[in-house]
Amino acid sequence: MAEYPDRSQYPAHLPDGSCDIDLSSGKYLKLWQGPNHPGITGNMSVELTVCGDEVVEGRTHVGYLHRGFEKLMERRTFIQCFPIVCRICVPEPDFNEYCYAAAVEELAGVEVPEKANWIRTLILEMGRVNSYLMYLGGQAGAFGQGVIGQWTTYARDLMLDRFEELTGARIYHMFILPGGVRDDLPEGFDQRMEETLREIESTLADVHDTMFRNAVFKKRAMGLGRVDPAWVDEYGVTGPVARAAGVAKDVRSDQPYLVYRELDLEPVIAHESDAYARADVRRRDLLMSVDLIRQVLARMPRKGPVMATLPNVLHWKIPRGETYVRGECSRGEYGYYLVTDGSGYPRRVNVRGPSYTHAMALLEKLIVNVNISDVAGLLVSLHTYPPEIER
Amino acid sequence: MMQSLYDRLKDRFNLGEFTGRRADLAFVTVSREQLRPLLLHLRDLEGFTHLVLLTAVDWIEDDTFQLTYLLNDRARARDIGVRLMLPRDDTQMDSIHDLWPTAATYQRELREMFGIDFPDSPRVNEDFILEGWVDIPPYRREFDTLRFARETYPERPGRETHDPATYMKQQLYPDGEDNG
Amino acid sequence: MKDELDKRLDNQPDGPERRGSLKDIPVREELLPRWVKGPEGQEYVVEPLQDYFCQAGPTVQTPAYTRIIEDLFNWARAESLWILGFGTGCGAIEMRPLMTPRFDAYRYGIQWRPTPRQANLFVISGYLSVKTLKRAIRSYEQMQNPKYVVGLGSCTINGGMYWDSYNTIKRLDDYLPVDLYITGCMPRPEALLQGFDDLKKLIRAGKAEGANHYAEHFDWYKANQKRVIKDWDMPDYSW
Amino acid sequence: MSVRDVLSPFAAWKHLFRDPVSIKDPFNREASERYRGFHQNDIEKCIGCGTCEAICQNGAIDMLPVSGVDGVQTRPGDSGLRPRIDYGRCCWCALCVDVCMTGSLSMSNAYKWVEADPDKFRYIPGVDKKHWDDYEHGYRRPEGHRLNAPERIEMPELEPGERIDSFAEIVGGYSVEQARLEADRCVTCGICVATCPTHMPIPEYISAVRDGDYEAGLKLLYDSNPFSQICGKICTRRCETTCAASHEGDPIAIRWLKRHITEQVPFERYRAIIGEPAAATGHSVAIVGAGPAGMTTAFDLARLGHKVHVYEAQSHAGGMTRYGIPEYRLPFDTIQREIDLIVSMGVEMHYNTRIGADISMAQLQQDHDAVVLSIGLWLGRSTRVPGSDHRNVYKAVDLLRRIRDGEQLQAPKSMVVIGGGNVAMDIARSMARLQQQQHGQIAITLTALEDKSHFLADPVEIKESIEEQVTILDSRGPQECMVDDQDNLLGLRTWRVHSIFDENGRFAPSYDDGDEMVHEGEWVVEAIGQMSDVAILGDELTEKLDWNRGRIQVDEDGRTSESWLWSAGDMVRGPDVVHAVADGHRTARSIHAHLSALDKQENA
Repeated sequence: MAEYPDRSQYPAHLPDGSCDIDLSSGKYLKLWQGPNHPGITGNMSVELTVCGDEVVEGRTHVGYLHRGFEKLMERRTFIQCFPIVCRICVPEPDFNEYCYAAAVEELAGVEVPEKANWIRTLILEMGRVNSYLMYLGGQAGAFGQGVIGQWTTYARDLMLDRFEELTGARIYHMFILPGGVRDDLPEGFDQRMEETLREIESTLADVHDTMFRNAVFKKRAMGLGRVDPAWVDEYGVTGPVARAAGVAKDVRSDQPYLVYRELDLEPVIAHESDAYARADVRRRDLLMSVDLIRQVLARMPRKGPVMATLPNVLHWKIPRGETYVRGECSRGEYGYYLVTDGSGYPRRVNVRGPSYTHAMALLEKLIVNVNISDVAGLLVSLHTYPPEIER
Repeated sequence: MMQSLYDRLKDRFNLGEFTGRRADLAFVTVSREQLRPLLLHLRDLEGFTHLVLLTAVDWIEDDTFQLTYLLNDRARARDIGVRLMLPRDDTQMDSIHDLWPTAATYQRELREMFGIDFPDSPRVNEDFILEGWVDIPPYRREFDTLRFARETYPERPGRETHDPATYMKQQLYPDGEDNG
Repeated sequence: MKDELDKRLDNQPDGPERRGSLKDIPVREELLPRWVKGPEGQEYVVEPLQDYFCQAGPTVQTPAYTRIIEDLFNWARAESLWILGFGTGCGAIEMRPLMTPRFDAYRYGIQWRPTPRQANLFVISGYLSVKTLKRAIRSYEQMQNPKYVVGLGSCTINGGMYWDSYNTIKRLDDYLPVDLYITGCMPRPEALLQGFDDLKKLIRAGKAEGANHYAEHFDWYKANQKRVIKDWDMPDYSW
Repeated sequence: MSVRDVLSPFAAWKHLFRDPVSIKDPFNREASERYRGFHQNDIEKCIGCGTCEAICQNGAIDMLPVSGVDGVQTRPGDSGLRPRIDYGRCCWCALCVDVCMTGSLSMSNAYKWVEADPDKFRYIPGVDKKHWDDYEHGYRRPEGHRLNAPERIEMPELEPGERIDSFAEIVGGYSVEQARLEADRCVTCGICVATCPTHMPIPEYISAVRDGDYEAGLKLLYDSNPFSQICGKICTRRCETTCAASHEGDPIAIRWLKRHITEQVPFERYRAIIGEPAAATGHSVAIVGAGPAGMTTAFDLARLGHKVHVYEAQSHAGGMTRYGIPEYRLPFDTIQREIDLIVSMGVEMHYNTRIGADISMAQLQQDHDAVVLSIGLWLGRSTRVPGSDHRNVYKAVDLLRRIRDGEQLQAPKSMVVIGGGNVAMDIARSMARLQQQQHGQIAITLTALEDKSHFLADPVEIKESIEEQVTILDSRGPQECMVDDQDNLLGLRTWRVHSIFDENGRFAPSYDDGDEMVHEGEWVVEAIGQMSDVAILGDELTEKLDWNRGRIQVDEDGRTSESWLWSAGDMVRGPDVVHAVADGHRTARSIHAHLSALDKQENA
């Protein structure tokens, strides 16, 4: 048996702080995780350089889902952009619709009816529930627990049924458009929603027992991918990742939009800042969303219009201006930077998705010294979604 | 709130146009030399610790790129967008990855999609989103995505359409007159 | 579909380069030949393009000698659609409900596999960016015969809502042999099940001949693929 | 970590005996009621305006001709095109449904479509039959959800109380802001263009209003209609009846937007915008009658460089617009500016020149290369009921002319008007003003054969007449103008109308003599139609010309059987300004072709 060098000595650090990785030395191996890999959320890849079974360097590669939304929007009228924005994020498309609509409304000076704001809040919270449910299944799956995903996908599907009856679509709802929302709640919606919420709560109780109180999960997730609170600002960390690091960063309470000012909510935080804490923050946040949905349905006005009167959308021109509108999605701060130039088309739209910072700079920092088998778990624990990065 | 901030800043920095957007959001233009000091000042003394985004707008008719650095001050719930006008023929800009490490990603994207260079920014010349791209940077205004798509990716043939008014003219009064 | 494709093959203009000013794209560093030192100190040359890939092209799979046996094969193939777990686009999100109890595709003999070697059905779940197209081609070519491709969503048919995007292909059948299309944006799980059911019928009838078509018209497909993948830095056939 | 963490996951076992949650038959699961599935189109309701195509951000919709399918045909108000949708493009956003102008387009909740041939995913909803055509559920545009404002911007007008005692113009005209809002409602489909007799580029000039580019708008107007100022006020606006917006809301106020353009451009600029006429050709054309048809012909021919002489029996040009339409609808100065503009193109006017009396047709034929006869309809028709020859039974056209000529009519205390057209409204409302001025009260009864929904008059006219205290009685057939033994007119006796036409569609009114009414009136005014005074032509010419039921027979370009004589306007087409304008263009084109042919002959 040959003598293998002690891998803890590798890689050596160069004076500028980068690693000295000499592939031809035979000590390192390049390993591509993705783009087709079950442990990858969405379609991206991580180029791992490993030494033994430990990662010494990771590089995120994105662009597999790049469709050039920001360019396409520059040649679509303001109303024509509305169906396309939701495609930027599949698990939680409504934030695109809301942020885009809010930015357009602000620059065009459109006043949204009160009731539309409540319905928008309802939809965003429903979307958050969906996104978290999908995350929980993925997070458990990444650590080898198949059953959680079976449960949460079922629970999410019930919520999709509510989406379908409210918005007329399962995934891309295209319901929040500039000026308001398309339609009112259907007959008997509250009751069916309550049944769905109960089902989700019961699923979550099971998830709590089998996942969060599971020795395997705890063993693998605790201590994995610890985010230093100081990195929150340096790396533009937002959402549950920041909240799990003890920073109570939540746009819903920091800069309340829509009707959040009128709802009771308290940012969910944790301090351990590892994969487990992040999962737990999301679980508790999910429960809060369930509560918020109940609050919205209990308090929202039942009468009144849901759509403002728009100018003829076929030749709708918006005066020159620029703005930024943000919201708190399940992964963190989602925002639209919209620039108009007085024409009928946006001059520039820039979508700021939370994964942009999480999956790139932050992941590349966290991934060093992680075991190969935990890479998927770490990646999922940042809850990234690649189309937000490349759009 | 934003106006008072501007009043404080304008004594220290040579600021350009100030645009108050909302009570909690304003944009201000700054020169290239003053960008770094201004960002530092905002970050360290005014509490704008969170770099929300860094992106560019192509004002091709003015021959400039506008770089927008959007900063957020969570404690006071306010945002400021710092605008910087960059001539289109001199698309080099100083990197700020040492202020916010995450800026390197944004700069890489700007390099690829707008062709704005940030020397010294880590891995700025690596492919980011595109792969094997051979045309001009696609987010530049002069890049025509529809034309490129038509030339590069064949569409399914067999589509034709008619303009209602023209079609009605053909059918009802082809000589420009009708006799009804 | 076959006839239609054949017709288009005849009308193909010569020369893969339609845009004049292509820069020369260097081969990626990791694909260049290099010296590698083994753990025991011995040194040897690795030429990735030569060493890691097979040089032969795909071959047409001929049917079994007798009709009965071929029918039996087709029945077996139809009843075990193993899908490659490669979500190429947004449509992949509707796979999850299919994999889980609510829609439960497993009861119809459909399941998902993590690697191309174990899969015989490639679902192109929506638009393909050029970057993904490259991976999709490689994944497809690594799949074992008989294999099938289903185009999911309108963007595989004629570009869908990305019809004017500079980074997505518009018609999938130019690059991969598609056996079946399911329209929708995105198609619901029920529509996918319907599609899989229709595919089964096609397979049973012996009409899902996409892979053979790919083998027969390999050059045409390659020319199309190379026309959009400007930095072709892989072997022509990734088997 | 504790023992609990090892045992707790076993809680999952409690699901062992739970009923499965799988959907038993996923192949036949119906989508929700609002689901946005495959398209449906009510092709009889659809007008092929192409707004769905315009809004589709995927370029998924083509407009294709389907004429002949299920009675769809290209006709005014329907392009005969229907949308074909490419499901290789569609993203099911339903913007097309939201914007659909007629509400014909909707979506069923069908969602399954699998096909081996990718070219099959294109279809024309409603024409290419699909199994979901009759689906009951699916996405319909929610009530009140509109992407363009359905209501017209109200035109500022004088209130009835303010306008009743004067002939001041009622309509105030849009402000720039109002006009822009109204122009904004237009979807630029262009369906209206085919309906407009003179095919004005309506979407283009409405776009000019939207963009505030009034000079470009004015150029578009005058290239197709030299009576744009006048039409901007009193056009019968048939375009608005076929406006796509009229199907689910008010039609665009096309007439008022035209008016707005003419008001926004200073009159001094008109001439420069319209441009100089072409170089003189040496040809000369005579036009008899300075009405819209004659003056349009004159304008066109003068711009082409021909010398035009217009002979007019009255002291002013304008024809019926000058002498038949009351001032509160069309002020004199508007007409005068329009005429001045046409004259400035080099048209020579000969006023107070009556054919037959002052100059003969033979003389005109001799002096000019071509002659246009556009003498309009100036003789009022009579009901010929007993007593209608009484001196206090008037023709509406005669009265209107006298009022517009400045005569101080002594209005009767009460009067009856017979007729339900615009002329009847005009005389009723004019006399109402005189009554108000002279007696301080109004007593006018208007009777018509038609029921209210079939009145020929513009609904706005009817509404405003009622506001001005005219009593309107519909379905009344005049039987007698009642005269007492001192030969004073007492009023009109009418019967209720059963039906107006017989089963062959011929005019043959039948009455219910049990329902008789007597309408008191010192005067009775007949406003039931006009005819042309063709006696001026002289016997010789009358003999030579071909006639068709009392009208001069013309070919489709307005040329009579005499090669030098054209006829245009109301006398050929019936009473309508914008038709007369269209006719003028047509005649001018025909004459120009004739003159060009003459030139060619000479050169050859």
